[in-house]
Formats: sequence, C-alpha cells, structure tokens
Amino acid sequence: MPTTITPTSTEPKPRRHLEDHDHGSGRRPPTDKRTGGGGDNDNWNDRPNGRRGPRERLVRYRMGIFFALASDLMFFVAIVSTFFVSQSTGHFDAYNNFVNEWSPTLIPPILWLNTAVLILSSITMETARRRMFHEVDVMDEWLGLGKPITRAAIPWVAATVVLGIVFLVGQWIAWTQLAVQHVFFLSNPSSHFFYLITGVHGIHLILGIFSLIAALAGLYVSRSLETRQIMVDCAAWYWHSMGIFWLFLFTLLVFFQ
Amino acid sequence: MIPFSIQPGTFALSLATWGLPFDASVHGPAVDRHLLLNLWIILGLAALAHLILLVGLIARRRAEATSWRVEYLPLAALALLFAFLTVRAERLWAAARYTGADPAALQVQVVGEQFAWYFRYPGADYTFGITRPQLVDAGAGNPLGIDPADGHGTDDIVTSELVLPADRQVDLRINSLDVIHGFSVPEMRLKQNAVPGMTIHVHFTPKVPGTYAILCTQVCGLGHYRMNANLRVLPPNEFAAWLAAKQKAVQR
Amino acid sequence: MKRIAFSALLLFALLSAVPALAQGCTQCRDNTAAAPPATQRAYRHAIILMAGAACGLFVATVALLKRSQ
Amino acid sequence: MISPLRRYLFSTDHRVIGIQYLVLALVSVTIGTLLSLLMRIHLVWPDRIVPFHGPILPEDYLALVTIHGTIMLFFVLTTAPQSGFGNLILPAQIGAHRMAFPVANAVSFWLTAAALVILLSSTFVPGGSAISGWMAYPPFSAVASAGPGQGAGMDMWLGSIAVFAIAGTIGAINTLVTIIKLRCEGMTWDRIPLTVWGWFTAALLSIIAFSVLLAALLLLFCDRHAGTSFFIPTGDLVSGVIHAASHPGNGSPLLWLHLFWFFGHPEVYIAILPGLGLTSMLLANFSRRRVFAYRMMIVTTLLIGFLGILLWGHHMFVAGLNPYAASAFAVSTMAIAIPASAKVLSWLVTVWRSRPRYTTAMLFSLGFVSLFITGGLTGPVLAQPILDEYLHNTFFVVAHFHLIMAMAGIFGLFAATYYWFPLMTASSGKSGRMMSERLGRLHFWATIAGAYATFLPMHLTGLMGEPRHYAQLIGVPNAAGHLLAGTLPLNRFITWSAIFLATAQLLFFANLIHSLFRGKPAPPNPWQATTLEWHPALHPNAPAKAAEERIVVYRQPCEYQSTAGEELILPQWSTDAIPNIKPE
Repeated sequence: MPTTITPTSTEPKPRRHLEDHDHGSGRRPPTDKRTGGGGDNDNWNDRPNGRRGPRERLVRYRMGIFFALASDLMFFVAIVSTFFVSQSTGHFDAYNNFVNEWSPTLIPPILWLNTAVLILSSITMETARRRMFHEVDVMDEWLGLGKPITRAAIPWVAATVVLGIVFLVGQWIAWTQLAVQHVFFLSNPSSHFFYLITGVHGIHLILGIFSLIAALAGLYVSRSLETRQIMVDCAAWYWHSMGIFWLFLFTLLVFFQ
Repeated sequence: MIPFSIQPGTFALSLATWGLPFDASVHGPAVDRHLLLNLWIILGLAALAHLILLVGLIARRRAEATSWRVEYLPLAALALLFAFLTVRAERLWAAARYTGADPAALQVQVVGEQFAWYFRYPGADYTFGITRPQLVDAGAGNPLGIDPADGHGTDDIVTSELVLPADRQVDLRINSLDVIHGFSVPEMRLKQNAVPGMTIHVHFTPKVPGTYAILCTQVCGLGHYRMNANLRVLPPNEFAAWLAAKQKAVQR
Repeated sequence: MKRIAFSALLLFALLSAVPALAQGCTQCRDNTAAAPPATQRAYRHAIILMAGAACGLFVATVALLKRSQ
Repeated sequence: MISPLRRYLFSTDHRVIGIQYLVLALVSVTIGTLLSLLMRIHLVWPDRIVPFHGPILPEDYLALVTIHGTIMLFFVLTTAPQSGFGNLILPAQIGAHRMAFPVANAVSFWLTAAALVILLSSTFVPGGSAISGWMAYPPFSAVASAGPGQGAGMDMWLGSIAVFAIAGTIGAINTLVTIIKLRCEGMTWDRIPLTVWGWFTAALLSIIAFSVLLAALLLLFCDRHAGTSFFIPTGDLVSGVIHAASHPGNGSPLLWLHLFWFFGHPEVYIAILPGLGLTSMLLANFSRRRVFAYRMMIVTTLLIGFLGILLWGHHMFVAGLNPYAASAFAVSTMAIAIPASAKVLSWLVTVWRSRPRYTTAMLFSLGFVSLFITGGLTGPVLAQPILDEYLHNTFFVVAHFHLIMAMAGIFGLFAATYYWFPLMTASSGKSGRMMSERLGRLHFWATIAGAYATFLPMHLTGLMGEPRHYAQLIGVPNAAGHLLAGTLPLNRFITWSAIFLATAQLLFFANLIHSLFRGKPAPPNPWQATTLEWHPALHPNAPAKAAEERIVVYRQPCEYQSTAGEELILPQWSTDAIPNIKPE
C-alpha cells in the first residue's frame, strides 16, 4: 500500500539578525526584486513592513501620489459638470422668452501649440523617469561608480521644466490675445469657464514645476539613490496626469462649447 | 420642580396623532395615513429590536449562532417592508407631483422675499402681468415689480395673505426674488422651496375653511423666524365677494 | 455568491434610476419651460459624470486593496 | 534627545498626532456643546441676557447654529474618529509600526488646527460669523448683502472649510496608503478588523467628496468676489441690489445644492463608519463571540460607502428637484437601509445569549446600537418624498440626524476612549492607565438618558411642524405664532434635558482627568482583546527594538474558544490559544 512519508524539516529555520536589516539602500542591489529565499539567511519577508527592500518606499509614495491625483480628478470632474450645466441653463426675460447668454469663447490657436509643447514635455519627463531606473546605471551607482543616474536624468528633467514654463507662457499669451479681443473673465459664462479651467490647470502646472525643480535639487543633493528615484518618479506621474487632464479639458473647450 | 407644564389633556390628544397639526387639505388624509403607518411601523421595529437586545443580554449564555438564516430571513423581511413603503409613498408622490394642476385651477403666484410672502392673483383677465426686478419697490406699493406698461398687470391683485376658496384646486407658481425660501403650509401638508430664477408649480385643494399658518422653512436670513403669513380658506361665495372687493380696489 | 447577487440587485436598482435623474420641474407646461430639455439633459449628464467618476474611483481602490494582499 | 517642542508639538509620530487630533476634537466638542446650550436656552427663554454679550439677536442665533453645525460635523465627528483614533490605533491594528507618510500626517493636523482657528475667529470680524447654516445655500451665501455675517464672516467660513478639505484629503491619502501597503503578513482581506474597514471606507469617501467640496467652494468664492454667477440667477434682487448688471450669465442655486450634497452626504458617512466598525468589534470582544457574518459586515461597510455616493438627492426633494429624480433618489436612499439593517442584525445576533462583560466600553457600544436603531429607523421615513414634503427642515430631521450621527457618533467615540485609554496613556517603558469603570458606568447611564430625553421629543415638535433655524418660538406674528407656541412645553423639556445631558459630560471630564493621573495601571491586554493593537511589540510601551519584530497574523479577529468551562482567546497574532484570565 502506498504510504506518504512527509520528511520533518531537519534544518532549523534561519535566525533573523536584528542588525542586518536593509533600509532600502543597503547591501541589496536596488534593482533586486527578489524578496527572500535562496537560503541566503536574508529573507526579506522576515522584516517588519517598511523594511523590505529598495522598491517598497517607492511603491508607497507612488500610490500616495496616485490617490492625490484621484481626488484631484474629482475636483476637475466637478468643474466640468458645472461647465455642462451652466452651458445649457438660461433664464426667462420679462417677455417670457428663453435667454441663454452662453456664447462660445473662441479658442486662441496658440493653445494647439501649447498642447503640443505639453505633450512633448511629458515625453521628456518620461525619458527622465526611465533613466532613473536604468538598470546598468543603477548598478554602476550602487557599485560606487559616481552618479551616472543623476547625470543621465538631469538634462531631461531640466528640459521638462523649460517646456513647462514655455507652456505657461503660451497660456498667458492666449489670455492676452483673448483680452485684446475684449473677452475677459467676466464677459460671458463660457469665458468664466475658459479662464477658470486654464487658470486652475495653470496653478497645478506651477506646482508641478516646483516639484520638478525640487527633484532637480534632489538629484544634485540627495545621496540616497532611492530618494532621488522617488522624487523624479512622483514628479513624473504628477506631470503626466496634468498633461492628460489638460488633453481632456482642452477637448472640452474646443469641441464641447 | 417640574421643568415644564403641560395640560395633560392636550398632551394626550397630541400624542394620539403624534402631534400632527389639523389637516385641512384634500390630499392630506392619505399622506397622514401613510405617515402614521410609517411611524407605528418604526416604533414597532424599534421596540422589537430593543426587546431582542434586552432578552439576548439577559438570557443564559449559549453557543453562538452559526446559521446564516438568522441574518438573511429578517433582512429579506425588512427589504420587503421597505419596498412596500417605498411603493406606497411613490404612488402618493406621483399623485401629488407628477401631474400638473387641472386647467380650471385657481392661479396664484407666491413670491418670497426677505422676509415676507406676497401673493398675486391674475385678476379679471386671468393673466399675470410682466414683472421686472428693476421696478420692485415695496414702499411704492409695487413689491413684485409689476410693469405698469403691461395691460395684463394693471388688474393683478397683490396681497400679503393667501386667501383661497374651499374645495377648489389651486395652482401655486412659487418663486423668490432674492434667496431660497421654503414655502410651507403644515395644515395643508404642503412644502416647496421658493428658488430664485425658477418657477415651481405645486397644486393642492384646501378643504376646511379657517386660518392657517404659512411658514418659511429654508433659512433665509435674520428674519427667517418671522417670515410667515396667513392662509385664509373661505367658503366659495365669501371668496368670490373678497375677490370682487379686491378687484374694485385695484380698478380704482 | 449571494452577496454578489445582492449587491448586483442594488446596483441595478440604482442604475435603473439613473435615467430619471433629470433636473428642473417637469410638472407642467410652465415648468418644462422653466427647465428646458437641454438643461435637464445637461444636469443628467453632469450627475451621471460625477456619480460615475466617484463610483469608478471607489471600485478601483477596493480592487487595489483586494489585489495587494 | 529631541526638544519637547519637536516631540509634543511638531511631532511626526502618529500616536502624538492622534492625541493632538483628539485634544482638538475635545476642545471643539466643548465649544459646540456650549453653543447648542445657548441656542436651546434662547429658544425657550428669549429674553435671557447672555453675560458679556447682551441679548441674543436673531443673527446671533443663526451664527450659533452655523458654527455649532460646522464645528460638530467637521472638527468633532470627522476629526476624532477618522484622524484621531485613526492615527492612534489604525497602524497597530494592521500590524504596522508607523503611518505611511508621517510628515504629511503632521501637515494635515496643523492645517486642521488652522481651519478651526479661522472658523472661530470669524466671530470677531465685523458682522460676525456666517449665518447661512453649514449647507450655505446660495444666493444667501453668495451675496454679501444678504445678511450680517455673510460678508467677512462667510469668507472666513469658506476659507476654513477649504483648508479643512485639503487637510482631510491629505489625511485620507495617508490612511489609504497605510491600509493598503503597510499591512503585516497574513493580514488578508477578511482578517482586517472591521474598524480598519470603517476607516478605509471613510478615507475613500473623503478623497472623493472633499475635492468636490473644494471645487464648489472655489466657484462660490468666484461668485462672491470675481463677479461670476455660477449660483446666482439673472436679475436676482437682494436687499435692493440687482445682480444682473454685475453678474453676467445665469447661474442656478440648485447647482450648489447638487455639488454640496454630493459632498455632504458622504461626509455624514465619514462621520459614522468608524463607529460602526468599532461597535462590531467591541460587541464581539466583550461577549466573547465571533462577529456574526464577518464577511457580510465587510461587504455592508463597503456598500454603505458606495451607496453613500449615490443618494445626495434626498436632501433636495422639496428644493426644486425634478419629481422623477426625487423618486429615483428615494429608491437609492431606501436601498441603503438594507446594509444598515444587516449591520444591526449582526450586532443583535452577536450579543444574543452571550452574557457579555458590561465594561463601560461595552455599555457605550450597546448604547450605540440602541441609538443607531432609533435614529436610523426615521431615515426610511424621511427617504419617502411625500413624507419628506411635510417633514423636510422640521425638527423631525434634526432629531433624526442628531440621534444617528451626533449621538451614535459620540457614543462610538466614548466607547473608543474607554476601550483604548490604556493605549492612549501608555508611552515607551511605562504602561498605561485604565479609566475608572464606576464613574464610566455613571457617565453612560446619565448620557444615554439625557440623549433620549433630548432628542426623542424633537420628533414630536417636528411632527407638530416646528421648523429648523427659527431664532424664536415666542412672539411670532400670525397663525404661525400659534402653531409654534404649541411646541413650547416640549421645547422647555428638551432644553432642560439638553442642560442635563451637557452637565453629565462633566463626569467624563472628571474621569478623564482623574484616570490620567490616578487611574489604576493597565495590564498589557486589559480586555483580552484579539486585535493587533494589543500585540506586545505594537503596544506603545514596547521597547524601541520591537520595531524590528516581525508581526504575522494567523486568523480573523475575535476568535474565542470555550471548551470545558474554561475560556481561551485566540489573538490574531498567536498560533495557539491563550487562557483567558477572568478579571476580578
């Protein structure tokens, strides 16, 4: 008759050493995605949460920025739904005929250029982000061969900053062009929304530029590779979603007035 | 000391109908029946739940319940109960609000402003005159800004108390000059916010002649508490006399 | 499974309600005038947009929690 | 050695921040209660003179209402459960040693404090605080000339709420990431304690709702100062000024109602959800039972949150909402009664024939159940448009949300305080203190008696037709005066009960102060609880190197065995059962 023999575990479970914990920038190469095992007495699951290797902090911050962007999305959704409503609400004048004062704001053509610039900046930012995780450079840096990551990423981040500023200037020009046509914030419900949307989005971009500059500074200053990766990564995701928000808002302003 | 003094008689009386005020409208009794049904049901449910809680706390310890039936059967029962109440309420709601007033209904405009109610009757030509906010001047006796240039407006009757004939449907067009007010007549089981920029129609039929309270139920400023008026429901003939008198006054 | 069906039922009840979420008083002639169909449609779109976005976020986050265990 | 300022004031330690939040909430709740007492006293004795103030004018009364509502809802019922106990207990309950973003945590607290300061200081600006209630309906809130307090006071109200919304969003992000990312090993979907589920759902609702509120506030601010008219209709005539010339376009006040209640209704669930979870856990713990239908409780928590997004319209039945929409919202509102009743059923079954230990925390949880039932059952009544047409904005509504949100929420907070006081007072190296049970019981019975005596009669005055926000019931002209005078006897009774209820809270303060210094030292796990916040390594008085200890969870919370008379408790973290030391 068949019998199943379950071998009792002969070797004792490897003891944890309190001193060998890894704060993310430790002995473990930052590109390493293994968590433990391998009999190397270094099972990362034996660590308390928050101490489990290079990418954990990164993932946490990434998720944080995503939730922030989600709630920001609701902010824009609220404004857009107000846009739809006030677009079609009217009132009755004394003679009981329906008046809707909404007259579409003409979109200054420069906005198309700005949009292209923003898309371009997103591309440069993505390149910078990718550079931060470029495995060979990461290994070089981890082995102590200078800061190739920083060197590789800085120009791209800087380019993004420049493009972002160009975009903002472009938006400002668009505003002045409208002002020349005597379309002001107060002129009309649709102009309310044009200035409101572009303005709010512009403020978001200014914040984005600040975070990019912070990331640049971090690239110079910070010694921890992981910190630099986090800064650039979060700034990048924020920047991308601002670009996507702009694409939606721009389509709204162009086609849905 | 007794912190409050209540005549026991009136208190018991008001408890019997849960303190609901007198009901003077045609659609009211149905609403009251449904409301009282609801109140008795939730009173029963609350009592039952507390009874179960107490018994469960007092009784001797026993092994914990594992069958999910204890969860799902009562839940299903409650769901059915709520569905029943919803359907019943929706039918009343539909009867009250889905359809417009019948064309023969008496047309009255209700206008709320800080902090008074004004009521406008279309007058002999059965047509409301044009109003302009620029012309509003309560001091000059034109609180609604009726345009004198418009012929329809000249015979409009504006009063500060709502006078209605009994047993005739009335179609109120409610709006507001300044901020959101709440037009509420408890004895008619009637409530509708007066929203500036919107004309909202509600229709009902007063039944019992008498004088009833009209309240503002949406906070509208420091005079919110005293923004009220009287609703006088008259027998049809007295109402006709009142209207005729008012019209004569306006013509002059 | 029952729970899924149960919540699905509720969802159905809600979604079947959504088309009715128009704005403005459609009680009678004047009120349809007071809130013309365009306005009602706009309000409907706005309400659906907001509710939809919110529900999407909600479900996505719960899924995220479910996945990361 | 860090400076005490750094340690206690600008600390980034989640426990310290939690305590800071709770202190802020305690201050706020004291102020809010005193304001409500002023209102009650003014209602029945309008000619009383308030010391240092003089008679209460109608605008003062409305300012009292507004500040009372805003403080209680935002700075007590949102702050204390979600941010206070959320910081104190949440990380430990999921086996984490810290929150995900400590600095953001501190920033969030200081923003909240700033918001409170802004709100309170609005009393001293010319015109006083805003008088348009916490829902701030335009055009009343959009036009500065609509009343005293609608100028600078209203602006400060807007600013305060905007800052609070930002702070709440930051805190919610922190909570969500902590729950999703920092759970310890084995803390799977259905092993997460229901309190954590409550915090999770509430945080989720916060990131959805607060940003919408922020957008609405921005638009309202534009209406007030930039001359737009998103919420102001054309030709709106407020106190003699026509807002057509200065405000082009035609806004709709209903737009604000939609945006506000889209935020406002989730907000009240944010206030109550943690309490729901805590009640389930405490009932199970003290009656030595599993939580009945645990997964069902998880689903209902999420379902309440989810439906909470979809039923804001029931605040607008008589506000000019399309009657068909009213019907739809009535259905979705009725639908939420079902998960709520599922929770109540689970509580009843959990304690059924369990002979629980009547600690103060348990008493307050039972009180929560009672209040949740009583206050909740009036919800379906108000959810029916035809009945809401009569009850809308009467004291019936006031009674409803005070019972289910204010009182139940406060009872949840009391239960949490009595239950977690040992953890709140413990610090590294020294064990915590228990609160006095005798005083606690006294406090409970006084409080529940006062709560019911105060808020049950309000249903009746509401049915009699007494509207909200009325600065006077005496001396009102016309037939309305007669109607309102009829409610006076009951209102006197309510006022006396409210005074009693407020006075009873002195017992709590006495207990707090006494136990803080003289409370008897707490054993490591005083309630024989099974959840992780009592894990020796996660306990506040654990040594520093305990932060290296690995936490593993093996089972659902609230598992007990009673074999052959002797009771065993199975903590989530232990592989084998521990005999339950019966407290003397």
